[in-house]
Amino acid sequence: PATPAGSPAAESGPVLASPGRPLAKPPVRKLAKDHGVDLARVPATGSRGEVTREDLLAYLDGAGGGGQAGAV
Amino acid sequence: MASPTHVGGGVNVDDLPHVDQPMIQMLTPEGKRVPGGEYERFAEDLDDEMLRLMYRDMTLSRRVDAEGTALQRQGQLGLWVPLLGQEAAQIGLGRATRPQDFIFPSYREHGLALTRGVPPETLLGIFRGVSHSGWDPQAHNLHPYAIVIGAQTLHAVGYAMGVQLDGDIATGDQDRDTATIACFGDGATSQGEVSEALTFAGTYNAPVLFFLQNNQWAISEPTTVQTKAPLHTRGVGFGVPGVRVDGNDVIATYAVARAGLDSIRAGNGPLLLEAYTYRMGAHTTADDPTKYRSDAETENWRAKDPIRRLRRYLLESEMADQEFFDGVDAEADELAAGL
Amino acid sequence: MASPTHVGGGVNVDDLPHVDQPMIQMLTPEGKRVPGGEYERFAEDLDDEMLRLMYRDMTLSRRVDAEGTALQRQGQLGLWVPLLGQEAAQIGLGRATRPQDFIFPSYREHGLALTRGVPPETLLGIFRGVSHSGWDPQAHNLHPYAIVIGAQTLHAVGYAMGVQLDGDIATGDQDRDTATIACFGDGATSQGEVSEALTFAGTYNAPVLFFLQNNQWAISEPTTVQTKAPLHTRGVGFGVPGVRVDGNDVIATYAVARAGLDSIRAGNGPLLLEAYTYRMGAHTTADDPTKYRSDAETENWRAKDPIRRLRRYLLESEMADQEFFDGVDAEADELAAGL
Amino acid sequence: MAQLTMAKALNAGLRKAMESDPKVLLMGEDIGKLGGVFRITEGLQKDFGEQRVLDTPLSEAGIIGTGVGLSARGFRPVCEIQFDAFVYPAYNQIVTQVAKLHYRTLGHEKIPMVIRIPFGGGIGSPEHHSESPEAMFAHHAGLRVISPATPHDAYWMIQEAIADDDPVVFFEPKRRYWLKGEVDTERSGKDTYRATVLQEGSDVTLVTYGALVSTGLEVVKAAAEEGTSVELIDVRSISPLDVDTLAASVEKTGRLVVAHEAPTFLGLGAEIAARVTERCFYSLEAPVIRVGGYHTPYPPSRMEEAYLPDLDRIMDGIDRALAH
Amino acid sequence: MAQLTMAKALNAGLRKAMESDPKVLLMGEDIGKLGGVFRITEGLQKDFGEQRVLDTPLSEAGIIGTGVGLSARGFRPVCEIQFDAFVYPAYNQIVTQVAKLHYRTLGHEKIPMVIRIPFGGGIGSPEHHSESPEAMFAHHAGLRVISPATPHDAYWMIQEAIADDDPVVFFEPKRRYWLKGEVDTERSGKDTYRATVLQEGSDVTLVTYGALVSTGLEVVKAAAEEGTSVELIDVRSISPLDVDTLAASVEKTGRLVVAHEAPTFLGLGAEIAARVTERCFYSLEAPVIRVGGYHTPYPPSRMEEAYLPDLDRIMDGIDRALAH
Ligand SMILES: Cc1ncc(C[n+]2csc(CCOP(=O)(O)OP(=O)(O)O)c2C)c(N)n1
Ligand SMILES: Cc1ncc(C[n+]2csc(CCOP(=O)(O)OP(=O)(O)O)c2C)c(N)n1
Ligand SMILES: [Mg+2]
Ligand SMILES: [Mg+2]
Ligand SMILES: [Mg+2]
Repeated sequence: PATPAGSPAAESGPVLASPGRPLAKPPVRKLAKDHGVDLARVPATGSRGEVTREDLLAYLDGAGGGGQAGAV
Repeated sequence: MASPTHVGGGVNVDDLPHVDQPMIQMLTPEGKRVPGGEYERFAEDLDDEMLRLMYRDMTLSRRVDAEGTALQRQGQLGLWVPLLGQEAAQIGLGRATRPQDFIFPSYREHGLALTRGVPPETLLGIFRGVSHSGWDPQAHNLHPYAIVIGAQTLHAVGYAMGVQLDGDIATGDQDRDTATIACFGDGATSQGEVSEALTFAGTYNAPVLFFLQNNQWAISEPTTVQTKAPLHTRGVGFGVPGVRVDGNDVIATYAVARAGLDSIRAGNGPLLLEAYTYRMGAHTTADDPTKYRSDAETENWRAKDPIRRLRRYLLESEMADQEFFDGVDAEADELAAGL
Repeated sequence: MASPTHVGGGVNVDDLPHVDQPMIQMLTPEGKRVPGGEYERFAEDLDDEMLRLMYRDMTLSRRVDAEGTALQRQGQLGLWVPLLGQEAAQIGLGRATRPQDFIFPSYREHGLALTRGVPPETLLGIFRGVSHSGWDPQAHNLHPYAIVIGAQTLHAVGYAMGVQLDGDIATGDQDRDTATIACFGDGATSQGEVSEALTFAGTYNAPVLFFLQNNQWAISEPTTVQTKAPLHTRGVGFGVPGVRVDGNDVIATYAVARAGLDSIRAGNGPLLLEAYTYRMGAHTTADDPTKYRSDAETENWRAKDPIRRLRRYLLESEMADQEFFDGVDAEADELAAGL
Repeated sequence: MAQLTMAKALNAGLRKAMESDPKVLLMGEDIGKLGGVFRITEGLQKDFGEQRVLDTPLSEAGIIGTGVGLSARGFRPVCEIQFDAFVYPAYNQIVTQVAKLHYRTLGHEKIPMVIRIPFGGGIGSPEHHSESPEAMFAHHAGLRVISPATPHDAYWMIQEAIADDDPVVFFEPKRRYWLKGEVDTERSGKDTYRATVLQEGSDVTLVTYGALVSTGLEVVKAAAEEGTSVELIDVRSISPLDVDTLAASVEKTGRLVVAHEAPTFLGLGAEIAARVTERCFYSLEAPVIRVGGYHTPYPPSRMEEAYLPDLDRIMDGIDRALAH
Repeated sequence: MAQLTMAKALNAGLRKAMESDPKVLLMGEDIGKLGGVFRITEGLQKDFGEQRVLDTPLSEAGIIGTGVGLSARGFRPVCEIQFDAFVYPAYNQIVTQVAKLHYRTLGHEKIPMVIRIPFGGGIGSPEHHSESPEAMFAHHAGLRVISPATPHDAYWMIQEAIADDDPVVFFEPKRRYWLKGEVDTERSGKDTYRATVLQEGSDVTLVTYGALVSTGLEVVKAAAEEGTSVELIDVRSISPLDVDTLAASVEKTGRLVVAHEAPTFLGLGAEIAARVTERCFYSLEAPVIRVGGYHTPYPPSRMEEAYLPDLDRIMDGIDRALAH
């Protein structure tokens, strides 16, 4: 399900990667968690409809510019 | 058998009146017909034709067996389990059964399977590795071969309990009254499940024949490793009486089995029949008996060959001629060629 | 016992010469001392003191047992397994053993445990639910209680095989030659493992006493559900001779056990001793025997009470007086009070 | 509709099965006059006779092994094993014969046997009376392994097990024998070999079976009080395992806790964890958490409370799942 | 250093153990004159006598049960079960007695027994001769369950098993009996109860044991040709399970494939998958993939190639792991 890429900055109007909960493999979930990112807001391009590591990194790139957005 | 001597008037296998009686024999190794006492009348059906049939059965069994070994050597079978030497025990029993009787075999019962109409190629399938068993048990009244030693004896007792519950004993109807047969070996007698089968048979007075082929060996172990008491006494303490027959004598085996089966079908309860015989070949084609037994022993038993003695008897009593024997051999060759 | 009638001269339990002999008895239910034949000399050690000791043992066992039941009723134990009625069988055997003998009990052997110096509170721990067993088996030459029916009989045979390998039989040294005892019940005889124990005992001629307390019941099942043959004949077909003793007669049990143990230690091989007794109480405190047996039966056996008959004998033969009995009762009360 | 204990529901189910098929036999130790040590077969010998309710010799291998022969003769034996650990003497017959004869005979011979086993702890019994050996049977193909958790399921599942032409190992959660519940004797409403969602929830899925289903219901309540929404599933069928129902739930909640009394090491929880993780890898917010028996022998009964998973330990499992 | 087959290595290990401790006894069917159907005990009865190498009656329960008694008497019995599926008649003794006596007696009684079981398929045998029942033992606390995969390990692990005061179920991968390899008879260099990394790699971890270790080595090569770096681990000890070694590898590679001949359903792979997933959840790039026997009875031997995991099926498992 291709979804229009939402700007990570746009706090409102989350776009779900799938109708249910966002899909992602555990390390990507971890990465999102570590960066304080709600996976539901990350556009998913994975073949299973999941948020891939690349999706998340792209989202983080967009979000933080310098990538320090979620640094804990 | 020298038995342990304990003080007092207890029960001891040596005190059993019949324990040391020689086994029942009606055809000597030399092919001489000797009277079978109380069992004689159970050999009445054994007219010329029947004896020739049993000769044929034994010969075909042996031929199929030889072919099994040959096919294994050629790599066509993964393994073969020879019945060599046990033809009389199996054909004697098989021909004493009635069609409605149900047999629970072990894994060496090729002769019995033949009497139950299982095609040899079906049997071979097991050893070819294409099936674990190949026939419909109900169609042949023959359960699948059982490899886990002794397990089938309980199945037989259960089946016999079912026969009893169905009322299919002691009706006097020859085509209805049913006996069940549990086949097992001397080695198997050590498995707890075999004793449990004796227990259930005793308790429920189940119409079952425990058919023990004592071929003297369990792979490399002689019967003395399994027991110090003669095996026909095994059931005594369970309330299952026992009889020992010369299992290389097809006439005696037939007669004693017939007597037992008739009695079982009449509702007289279980019986253990020890067919005293010899595994003339290897345990299986994977086995090397020279590792554990002497040539002298094997030679000694070869003199008791079950087929040769019947052949002699048939010849000498003129119940069969060379033409007959040639015919049987031809049939055997043909059977083997098709395998 | 009416046995099945099959044709021919086979072996049958009824043909055993001693099978229907009454069990060995040396003290009647009325407390009368009767001669024990060949076993008489094995009662020689039973002087006044020894008989009083056995009376005491039986009384303490019964008192501990009653306390077990009471404590269970009070909720202090999860369960109790009463030995009520089997005191003579256990004390007779226990006192016939030598210290080096090793016993493999079942779960009802509180009397035997007493003779082996296991403190009753340790026993109670099992039923309190604080341990599965509480003692060092080597310290008491008593294995833990065994709950899986029959399993311990194989352990006993293995231990006996070890004794034999160690050369601790037939040396003539009273403090060295060792017998092993396998305790089990009438119900247990149906377990395959018990038959396997008989098999191994026979094959290795193991110095083991199979001590079968036939208390007539396995929970709700009478012995007739387990076997049609008398249980002292169970070992016959395994080469293990059998003897039946009045298990409510502590003198006979002692003498016959003593004879058997001496003989086993001397290297004469295994023996099965059936102590014919009665489970006077429930199977366990969770059981309700009124569901499956008659008061008449229980009453009948109450007349054969093992303790009462010894008490009568001690009184009438003036081997003990009221003071002695009072003393024993006081000791029993004290013991129970500490539980 | 009737209010019955699980024990009475089983008894009624057995009675029903015996009434509807004369080939159904009961076999076991003390099941006749005594009606079984748990009275599950109470009254059945009286009503159906000694030919249909057999007190057998004390031999589990014998019960199962003769049951195989009775099956070959066309009967449908329902074999009672008195307590869980006493099934082991029959293990050989069950796994090498009962499980395999249908396959061995190329489908010719069916073994429509039911093996009833009261299982699990919590009733203060001595050693060997409190075990949970279900995984030891489920590992073998050819056996169906099921366990009812409620009187209603007990009533219906025992009948379906008996009607099944394949062998069924039927585990009865013995400490729930006295649990009362509604039994609809008109209709089951359920498929014996499928899991049921007993309580819908959104935060975490709790999967269990047998005695712990009751505990699971308490967990649902306690968790709700703490603001956690638990979806409770009773697997009912251990083999075959209804992975679809479990996976659907986990895809929704993202978290799974599996609880059983059997040791976790190679217990059913391991299989569920492996399977669900494979199916729902991208949905899992947390690894599957297993709450079960320890890798020790079952302890003496005074210690069983510390051994058995209970409300606290399952709540803790849920917390561990939620901590991710 | 010597080049030995696994069969000869086991024989040498047994001989060594018997030489160093007179209490070590061998027991089993046909192990004396014949030297066992696989000749593992060849020559030992001749050299140590019938009192130390016992041909027993044909009763597995008897072998193990008398072994318990011999243990109580101070012996160290090494019991041979002729083929895998023939262990079931002894299952009761093993799980209710051998496994539990140490605990039952509060540590007073030790059962230093070794139960040798040739296991697994691939040699064209009839029914019951090709099974992999290891999970059925590992589920029970109180038993150590181990399996050597090389002649070197066979030589040392059998000796360590015999020296161990706890009971050990020793699974011998029968189709590797004729596998030759270097045996360093001077030093083992390994701890029996730990897994070994046989090949380091970076893309995916492959865990296996027994006969499939050899296959695993082929997989490593074949995968390398395809550009995949496989880390191969032989667990060696099934219980206890050396999770640390597995977890360390998976934390590095992010992917795990477990292969064994036993059915995957409730096989060791399930436990490894559950445990490693719990430990390495955030390191896993893919769910743990299990490659194992199907949930069917072991087939007739002509079909066993289709049943047994082989290079292709394991490679496929690796592909499935890498596809995530
Ligand atoms: C339970 C079990 N244990 C071991 C074996 C391996 N085994 C196959 S045949 C055999 C010997 C059987 O001897 P016996 O009962 O005398 O029968 P025979 O082979 O002589 O016909 C053994 C040990 C087995 N099949 N099953
Ligand atoms: C293998 C096994 N099956 C069933 C039971 C349950 N059980 C405990 S005692 C008992 C009856 C035993 O009877 P018996 O051997 O006569 O001993 P008794 O209780 O009379 O002393 C049964 C069936 C058990 N403990 N173990
Ligand atoms: Mg034999
Ligand atoms: Mg058994
Ligand atoms: Mg009893």
